[in-house]
Amino acid sequence: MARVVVDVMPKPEILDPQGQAVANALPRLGFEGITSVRQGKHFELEVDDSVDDAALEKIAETFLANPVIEDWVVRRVGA
Amino acid sequence: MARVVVDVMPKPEILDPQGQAVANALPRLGFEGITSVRQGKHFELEVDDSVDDAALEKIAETFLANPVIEDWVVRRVGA
Amino acid sequence: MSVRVGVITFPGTLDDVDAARAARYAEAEAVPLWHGDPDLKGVDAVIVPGGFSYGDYLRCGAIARFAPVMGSVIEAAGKGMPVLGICNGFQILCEAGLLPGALIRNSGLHFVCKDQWLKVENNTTAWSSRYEKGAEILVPLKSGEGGYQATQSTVDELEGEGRVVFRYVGDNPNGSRNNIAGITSANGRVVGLMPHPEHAIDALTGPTDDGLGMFLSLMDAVVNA
Amino acid sequence: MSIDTVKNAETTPDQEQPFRELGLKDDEYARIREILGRRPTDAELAMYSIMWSEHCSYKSSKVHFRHFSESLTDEMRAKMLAGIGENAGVVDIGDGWAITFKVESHNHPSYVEPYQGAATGVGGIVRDIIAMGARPLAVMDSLRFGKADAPDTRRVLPGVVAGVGGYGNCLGLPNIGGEVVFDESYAGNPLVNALCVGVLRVEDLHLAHASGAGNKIILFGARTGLDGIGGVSVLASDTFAGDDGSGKRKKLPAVQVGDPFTEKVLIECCLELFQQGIVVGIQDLGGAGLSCATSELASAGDGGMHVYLERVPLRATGMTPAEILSSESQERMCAVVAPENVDAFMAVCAKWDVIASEIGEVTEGERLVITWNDEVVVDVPPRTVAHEGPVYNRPIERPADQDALIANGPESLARPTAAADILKTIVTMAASPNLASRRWVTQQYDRYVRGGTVLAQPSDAGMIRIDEETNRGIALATDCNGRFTKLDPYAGAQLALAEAYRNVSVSGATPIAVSDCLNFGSPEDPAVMWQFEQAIRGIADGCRELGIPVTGGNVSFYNQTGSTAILPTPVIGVLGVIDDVRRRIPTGIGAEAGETLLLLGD
Ligand SMILES: Nc1ncnc2c1ncn2[C@@H]1O[C@H](COP(=O)(O)OP(=O)(O)O)[C@@H](O)[C@H]1O
Repeated sequence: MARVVVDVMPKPEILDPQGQAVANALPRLGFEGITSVRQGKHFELEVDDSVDDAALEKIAETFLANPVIEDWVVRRVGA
Repeated sequence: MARVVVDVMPKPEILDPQGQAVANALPRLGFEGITSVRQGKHFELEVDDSVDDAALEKIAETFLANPVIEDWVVRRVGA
Repeated sequence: MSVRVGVITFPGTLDDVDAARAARYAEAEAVPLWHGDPDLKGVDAVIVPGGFSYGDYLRCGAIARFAPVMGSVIEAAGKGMPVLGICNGFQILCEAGLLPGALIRNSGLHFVCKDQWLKVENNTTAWSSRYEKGAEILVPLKSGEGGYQATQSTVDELEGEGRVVFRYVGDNPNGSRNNIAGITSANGRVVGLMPHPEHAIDALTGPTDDGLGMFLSLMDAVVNA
Repeated sequence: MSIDTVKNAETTPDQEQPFRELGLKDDEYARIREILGRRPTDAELAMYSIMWSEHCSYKSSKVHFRHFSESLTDEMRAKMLAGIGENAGVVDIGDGWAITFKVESHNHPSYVEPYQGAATGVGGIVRDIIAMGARPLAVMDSLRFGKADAPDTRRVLPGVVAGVGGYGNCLGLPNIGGEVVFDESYAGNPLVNALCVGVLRVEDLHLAHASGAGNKIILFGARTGLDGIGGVSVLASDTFAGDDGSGKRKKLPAVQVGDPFTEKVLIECCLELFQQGIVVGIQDLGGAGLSCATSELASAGDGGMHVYLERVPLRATGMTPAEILSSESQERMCAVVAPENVDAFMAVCAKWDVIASEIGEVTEGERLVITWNDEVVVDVPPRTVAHEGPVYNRPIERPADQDALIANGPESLARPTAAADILKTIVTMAASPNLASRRWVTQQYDRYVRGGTVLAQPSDAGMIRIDEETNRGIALATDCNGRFTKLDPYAGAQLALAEAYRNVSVSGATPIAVSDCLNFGSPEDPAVMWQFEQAIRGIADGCRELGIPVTGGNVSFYNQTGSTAILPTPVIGVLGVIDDVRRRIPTGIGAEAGETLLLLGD
């Protein structure tokens, strides 16, 4: 068994209303010095050892992320 | 300037309908061997060097995460 | 000849009854299609209705687009069958690659339910021929992820080819690029829009009956085909 | 992990049990021992403590419900198919149609976690309606918050509204009305009351009971997890080790996360099951989870029941029987099915991808027996759990300061007389939180879905067409003014009733039934009990006067911060019928020039 993390983020040129809202709210809450916030998704998968990197990449590209608007990163993390 | 990542995940004992929906869909799409999926949020912040770890922790706890149902991890990543 | 319009139900679809009713109001026969069954039952056109297929979990439409019925819809659309995606249906058509771009969270971050004015920009599609170009129609908009987004080149292409079918009038309700409410495929047969024409077919239960024109347009498209 | 079995309980009669931590009084615990003739097992203790809580047993309010039954006339009974005591009231509205509706509170959870609290509040009331055999038609939400500019209101209000919308919109139920009220008494106790209305054919009414020995008990819907068992986790501490090995489960949040998609699929699945006529009895799993569903089904049936707890599909590992019985996991239902129909039942569940498990059967005899891998962990007379809990006649006393409160009338307030001052006052009032536009709220709710909504905001009542052939429809309104009710609970409750009645009438419908949600402070405070008793009498007398029955509702006590109770808030929902929705009367004037304005009443 392995643990895999996939982070999916809106592409830089795509509007990110959620990140924007967080960034705008922070100074109002008294938190200064945060110049930008982007919000995406974080997936944690438990996968059998039979699942190879190519399969993981495929899952991320065809399903977890929408390549039209999102970028993604797949990482295996220590067990 | 520093880059900070905050990952926010539903607590293990809390229902994660989204992760579950993803997990259920994978075999239907022909992806076998994924035994569990949890879905959370991934934030990327650009912060001034003046912002210390305590402030980041506070932002995560009071704003980015909902401590009643979520756990979170704050990490500074290489610039 | 009776025109048969298929209406797909996915787990979590909500506005299928409304889409079927709208088809009947236009005197078509509404044929229920099930997500798990690739059989299109010989229909002349397909409506992918609104709602929350699979709860909108992951991304709106991301799970539904893999349903067996969608394979058949993609194939039929390739041969020119008229397909209409409303709200979640629009999201599914984008995820399935039948229409370009994607729909993201509303810029205001809230679900918005309101009566929305739309301008008809293209009346040459299978679903908009009954309207006058430039006409303004009032139909309900109800969605949380209705912001139309695409790369600049895609938006330029859509605008250049006149493929924006409906545009929001007045304040942009959700942050859509260029106030885009609905678009069409290159051949004008596949149309997707966020607002709900099927909820504007009778002034008793909707703000107007302005939406009926879309279903009547389809009748013309099928009968004249 | 050692499990506390009945056998074990018999041999260790003196083992100490944390009944006080579970909210049971000494005499209540003594009564349980007396009923069982031994000490309860952990699982039994969990069941009794939950089912005998104020929330589930109505122990402080029950005695006052007699005002409702005593005021019933034949006219009021005529159309009532199910009343107080069922999951929701049901009334006959003609043409073979019946309507079921109910208002319920989810106040405390919405304070702890506004989004999920409100969302699961909607989810819970919708399951009550399905459990009557009905298709849910619409929802309404009646909300109360602290002052609009209070910091905590900024946390609670957006979350609650997003939760009501997030869940209801995803289920495809139009939201056809509600209220938003601000008053500082609700600052630490927001009120989130959700109403659901459903429709069924008269012959399809399903009441919750488990009858017919040999019939199977099927649990279907979501898996059972560690949700909302915060209280019961004390049981894990001294008897057996939790799964983290430390001998104690870490404190769990008493918060449930809703999964509206699962509920939507569950609704469709149930409707198909009803249509096939293969459900003998059905019960939703609400706050008290399996404890409630099994004991209520068995108690209302004609036999006993055997449940095999190890067959319950779980979401967490190492759950104990007490935890499984107490879990508040959402989106679950329990059905009673004849053995020959089990396959058909399972096929419908499979079509909708709904997990279903046969967890037991109706038995001869009168006991509810629950086993865990062949060991008996519960063996009780089900009525003692579900229907024969403690009943209290709490002390009642009119507050000493009530007269002073009434005497402090508006006479002493300055009144504007000059035109400019009157204008200014009107503008100030129109902009005040309690009168301002509710669009920020209502715009987050889908009011169109399923195409039957004839009236919704900004109407005084919501209206839904239920029959597209005949255009028959129903109308609903909810109302309450807590400030009036505080001044005079009897008259205030009647004013709420009268207002909801009027709001339904002016839409063109004829009022026929009432559901109420009685939100009050602590029943242990005699002044609160006085308010409560007065309000119930007010409603009962008012209903008799108007000739429409209370068919169901909900009581929410302990809405207070420290010793300060909220304003007494008996929210009244009135249901009306209209034979032809095309004759509805929309709210508003000025549609045509030359309209005549008439003022009726004084
Ligand atoms: N929480 C809510 N949910 C749904 N509808 C609401 C809610 N609050 C108010 N509304 C609707 O908004 C409209 C205006 O509400 P309100 O200002 O309370 O009206 P009124 O003062 O006439 O009772 C009504 O149609 C009411 O049903």
